[in-house]
Amino acid sequence: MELMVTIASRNLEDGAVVVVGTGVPCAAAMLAQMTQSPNLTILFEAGGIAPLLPSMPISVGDSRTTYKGLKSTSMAEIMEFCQAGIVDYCFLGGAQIDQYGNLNSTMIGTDYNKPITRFPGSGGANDLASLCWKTMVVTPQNQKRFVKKVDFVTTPGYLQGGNSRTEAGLPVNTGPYKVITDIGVYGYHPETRQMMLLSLHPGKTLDDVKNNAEFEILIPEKYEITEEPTDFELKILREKVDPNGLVIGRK
Amino acid sequence: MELMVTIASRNLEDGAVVVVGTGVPCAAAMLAQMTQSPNLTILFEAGGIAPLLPSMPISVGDSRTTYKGLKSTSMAEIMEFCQAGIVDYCFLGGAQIDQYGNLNSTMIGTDYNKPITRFPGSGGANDLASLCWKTMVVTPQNQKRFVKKVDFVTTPGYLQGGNSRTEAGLPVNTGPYKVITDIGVYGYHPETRQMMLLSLHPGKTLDDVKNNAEFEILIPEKYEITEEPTDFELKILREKVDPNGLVIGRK
Amino acid sequence: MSTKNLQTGQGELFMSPNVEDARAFFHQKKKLMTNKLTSVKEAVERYIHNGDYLAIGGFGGVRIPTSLLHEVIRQQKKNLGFSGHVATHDCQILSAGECFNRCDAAYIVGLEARGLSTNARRLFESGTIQVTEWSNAALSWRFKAAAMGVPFLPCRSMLGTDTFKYSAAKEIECPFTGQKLLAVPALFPDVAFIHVHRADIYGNCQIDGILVADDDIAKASKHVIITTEKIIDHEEIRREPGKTIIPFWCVDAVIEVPFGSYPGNMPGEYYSDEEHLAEWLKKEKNPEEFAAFIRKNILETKDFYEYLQLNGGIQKIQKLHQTEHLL
Amino acid sequence: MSTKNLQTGQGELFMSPNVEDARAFFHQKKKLMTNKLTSVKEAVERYIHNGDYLAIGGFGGVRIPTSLLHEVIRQQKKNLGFSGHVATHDCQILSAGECFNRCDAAYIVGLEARGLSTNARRLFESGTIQVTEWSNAALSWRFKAAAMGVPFLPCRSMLGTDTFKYSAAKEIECPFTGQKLLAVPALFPDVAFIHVHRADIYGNCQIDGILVADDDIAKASKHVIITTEKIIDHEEIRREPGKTIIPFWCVDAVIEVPFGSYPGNMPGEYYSDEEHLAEWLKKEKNPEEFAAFIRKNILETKDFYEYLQLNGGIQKIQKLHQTEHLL
Repeated sequence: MELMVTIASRNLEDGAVVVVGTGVPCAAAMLAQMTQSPNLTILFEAGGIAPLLPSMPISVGDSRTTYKGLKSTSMAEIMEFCQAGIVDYCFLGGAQIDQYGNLNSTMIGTDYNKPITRFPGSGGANDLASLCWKTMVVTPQNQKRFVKKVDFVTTPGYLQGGNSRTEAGLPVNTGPYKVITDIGVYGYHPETRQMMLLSLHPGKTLDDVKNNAEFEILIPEKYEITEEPTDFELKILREKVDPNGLVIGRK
Repeated sequence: MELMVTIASRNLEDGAVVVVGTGVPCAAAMLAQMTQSPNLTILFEAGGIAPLLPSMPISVGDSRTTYKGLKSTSMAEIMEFCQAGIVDYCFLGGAQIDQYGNLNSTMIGTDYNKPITRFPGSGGANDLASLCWKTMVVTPQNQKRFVKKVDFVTTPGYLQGGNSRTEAGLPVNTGPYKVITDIGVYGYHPETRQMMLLSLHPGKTLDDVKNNAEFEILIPEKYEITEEPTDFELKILREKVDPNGLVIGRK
Repeated sequence: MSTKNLQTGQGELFMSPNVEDARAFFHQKKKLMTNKLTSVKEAVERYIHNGDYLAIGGFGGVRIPTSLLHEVIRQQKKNLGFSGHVATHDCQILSAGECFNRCDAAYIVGLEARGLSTNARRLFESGTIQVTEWSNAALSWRFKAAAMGVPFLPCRSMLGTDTFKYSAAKEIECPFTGQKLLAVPALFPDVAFIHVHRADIYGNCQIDGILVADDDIAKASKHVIITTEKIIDHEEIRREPGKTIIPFWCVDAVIEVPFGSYPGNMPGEYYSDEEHLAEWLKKEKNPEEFAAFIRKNILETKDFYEYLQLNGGIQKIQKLHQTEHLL
Repeated sequence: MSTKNLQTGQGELFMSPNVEDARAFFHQKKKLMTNKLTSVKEAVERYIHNGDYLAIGGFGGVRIPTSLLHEVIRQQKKNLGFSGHVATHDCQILSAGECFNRCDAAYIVGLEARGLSTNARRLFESGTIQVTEWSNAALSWRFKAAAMGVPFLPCRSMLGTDTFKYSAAKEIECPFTGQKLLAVPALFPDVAFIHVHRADIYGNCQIDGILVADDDIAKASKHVIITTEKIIDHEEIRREPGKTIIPFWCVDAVIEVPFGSYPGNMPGEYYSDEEHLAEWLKKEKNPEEFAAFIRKNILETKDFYEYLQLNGGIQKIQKLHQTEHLL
């Protein structure tokens, strides 16, 4: 988990704007702010803008999300900032993800009217993935989650691949950017938009990549080995970002 | 002028919501509030809501319009309250008015691209007359103002009469309500929507009505003689509403 | 600029976006500044009828009108509809009472990082609740459309997904750019429950911190019931007009309910009671235990004060106040 | 639900409502909290180019960015476009400099109850200015559409009138109700000038009293230049996040200009200088006298301080402060 949070944080460059939820995304954004990106602007979909987070919020709307913030507002205004093109990154998860980065957080089953398992639904996920420039997903990787076909496309990735996302009317040049799992980091093929290995975590193998996904993940000729968190990153993460181990686990 | 302000004020019943501008409308609303309608809610299109007006504002946006007000907001929100059906009355004027209550405050001339005289344009007039329930016009009456055809329909009255206003897409059951002039008070025929005499001011004649309009004003069999301002109304108007005679004239 | 291939969501549109009807309603609604103080019991009796459609302010576990939601269960209101606009603990309460049969769902059955509600899921998996899907922004914009007095707003969410397919939104083409957009219909709830920091007796309200969608919900809803941490003098409202979020004419009833967002967070006042919220989730795992829990905490309490008392009273609130202020 | 007989305004659409282009612009715009303090002269040199389209905050004679408007004349910027969203004294200043050749007009050439500007009318009657008509609300909603990131908003104004005929709006049919609505296109100005009460050096701004449309204008505009009565510590902004109207990332330049709305009203600070505004109107009646007046007050002053000094300096401001506070 420390590795995943650290990788996520490294993707948030200084001067970027990111919408985060609770948990891993929030920890990653805090870590980025305390390391390479002091000028990272953190938004929360419920209306909090750029707080000086004193600790991890439990809710995307709790009072931590406006603590010494720059502005407190409405959910509509946050979403409109996303729609206007202000927001670089969002972080999402989900019960299922497919090869085009489509996410399911609505239901398991084949009959919408009688789901086997009902999940919360989109929340703001569909909006953020539609409207922000780059969607990052942080998730454990296994065959139950990395599926050929999600039971319900709650949140758009590249839809059916190729140009289908833009053709659906979603903003141009937006879409899934990276998927960070316990096995590796993935991007998407620039044309087919299929998921593609970018780097393998130390100790993991290509078989781990393949055996933990129902669909074929593209393996390019060249891929990297993920850089482990530095001592500095770990120190900040453990001591400042998440001293109670809410995200990275209690010691 | 005192008569016109007083008549206007009498039309504002307790519990009503009115959007006013500077001058006569504001004086009428203040007078109503100090007489029969203590619960009159006064809005200003620039964003002021229900101030305790310490004196007449010079601008629809000046700080008097939020003095001890209930809320200060944006122009969009005021207009949206109108659009949502909250606002009973608006008051308008204009350089020209026709028999259907259409108003011109944009230009005199026949070539839009080269007006003989350019006026300010709609401002909020078109919006208020489109979106509030009842439009009241307070204006001096003469042949130059009461014209067969306005040079430019800045602000909708009943358009071409009959159902044309609703057919144009404007909110149903809205439109011109009364015209208060120095000669009489006019309403509109319930079907044809032509301007129609409701009451004649004391000392004025039907000839005054006719000779001061290019178009035919309907004269019903029964019309009233306008009740003069009471001593109480005049006292409040002169001493409290407009002690400096900005609207009613300096003594 | 063709109009070909424009899709329509197949979900049920529970509430009409007809703005002429809404205008007529708001026209006749009284706009006098009268004393609107009442009790939770009376407000729910008077304004909530079986079958009504409900909007709930706040953010699920933040600034929520808990006392009103409990009373809805206590009075056994049925067949309600509601908008699940980040409905977390509020959805959990209404599910405990099985008070609703339809839902515009953006976020339901979960409590964010805290986990999922077993009982709410059971209900939503039973097939007895009619659900239409939306996103959070879509519901925000549906309230905003209603607040603005227009029958729809265009946006760029939900396109291309099953969330759209099971919504009641429609694709449209922009008259200027020809691009595909999503139109979301105005949502005019029958009743809104909103908890605020401060209100006067006429219903002029101040809210600290995030608004979520409550400014728009108050304007969109036919009736609005306010619970407030504190009643303040009318003069306080007029001292800072820039702070007024909800004006009096939107509001039908005002009830002073101190600590009224408990066990949720009230920004600047008290943090959420995570122990008690965890207890809810734990009890839900056993239907009998949960039923007893709801009896004890809601059905057999006569009001919100008893509920607070049962769960720690003033001392608990003081502790949550300290947590809120990082003490 | 037919699409027959839908009309389009015949006015020129000066600015593209293309949201993809706007998104791309806002994407690449830097969002670092850097010190943005500069001078009026530098800000106008750097951000205003001949031909640019300008939006001006405030309400004509209330909370207006006078110093920037004077500098536009001083630097003889030409062929500007601007949105006449209750443009009163601001329109009068730009007309004095003959700086523009096109205008989205909702309210121009007048000064509300004060009368009409002879000089601005002369310009608008000359046939050299291209004008497209709008209403105040239409322009407000055009800014709001841009701020929201959608290419248009539906509304119910302007229908059936010549104001619509000479606008660039379009009639549409509601996809839900079938009713006729008006679509107004998003307006993304090149530059906005906004005067505020308080800002930090990064451009986080607080405004007291009415906002007019400035929250939306700041989000809609590609570049935003802020003049502020006072620079305040960044910590002050963080002390009350609910008071921030404009966030730093919208803003390109910040200039401290005390009394910067003079001769306009600054809510809570000073009232408008009605004598001086009457002098403008009077001088305009004689073109030669007016040219001399503009030379003396603007062209031959090196900055806004000289203008203030010429018209009564601190003593005048103190008097207007007293008028504002009803003393």
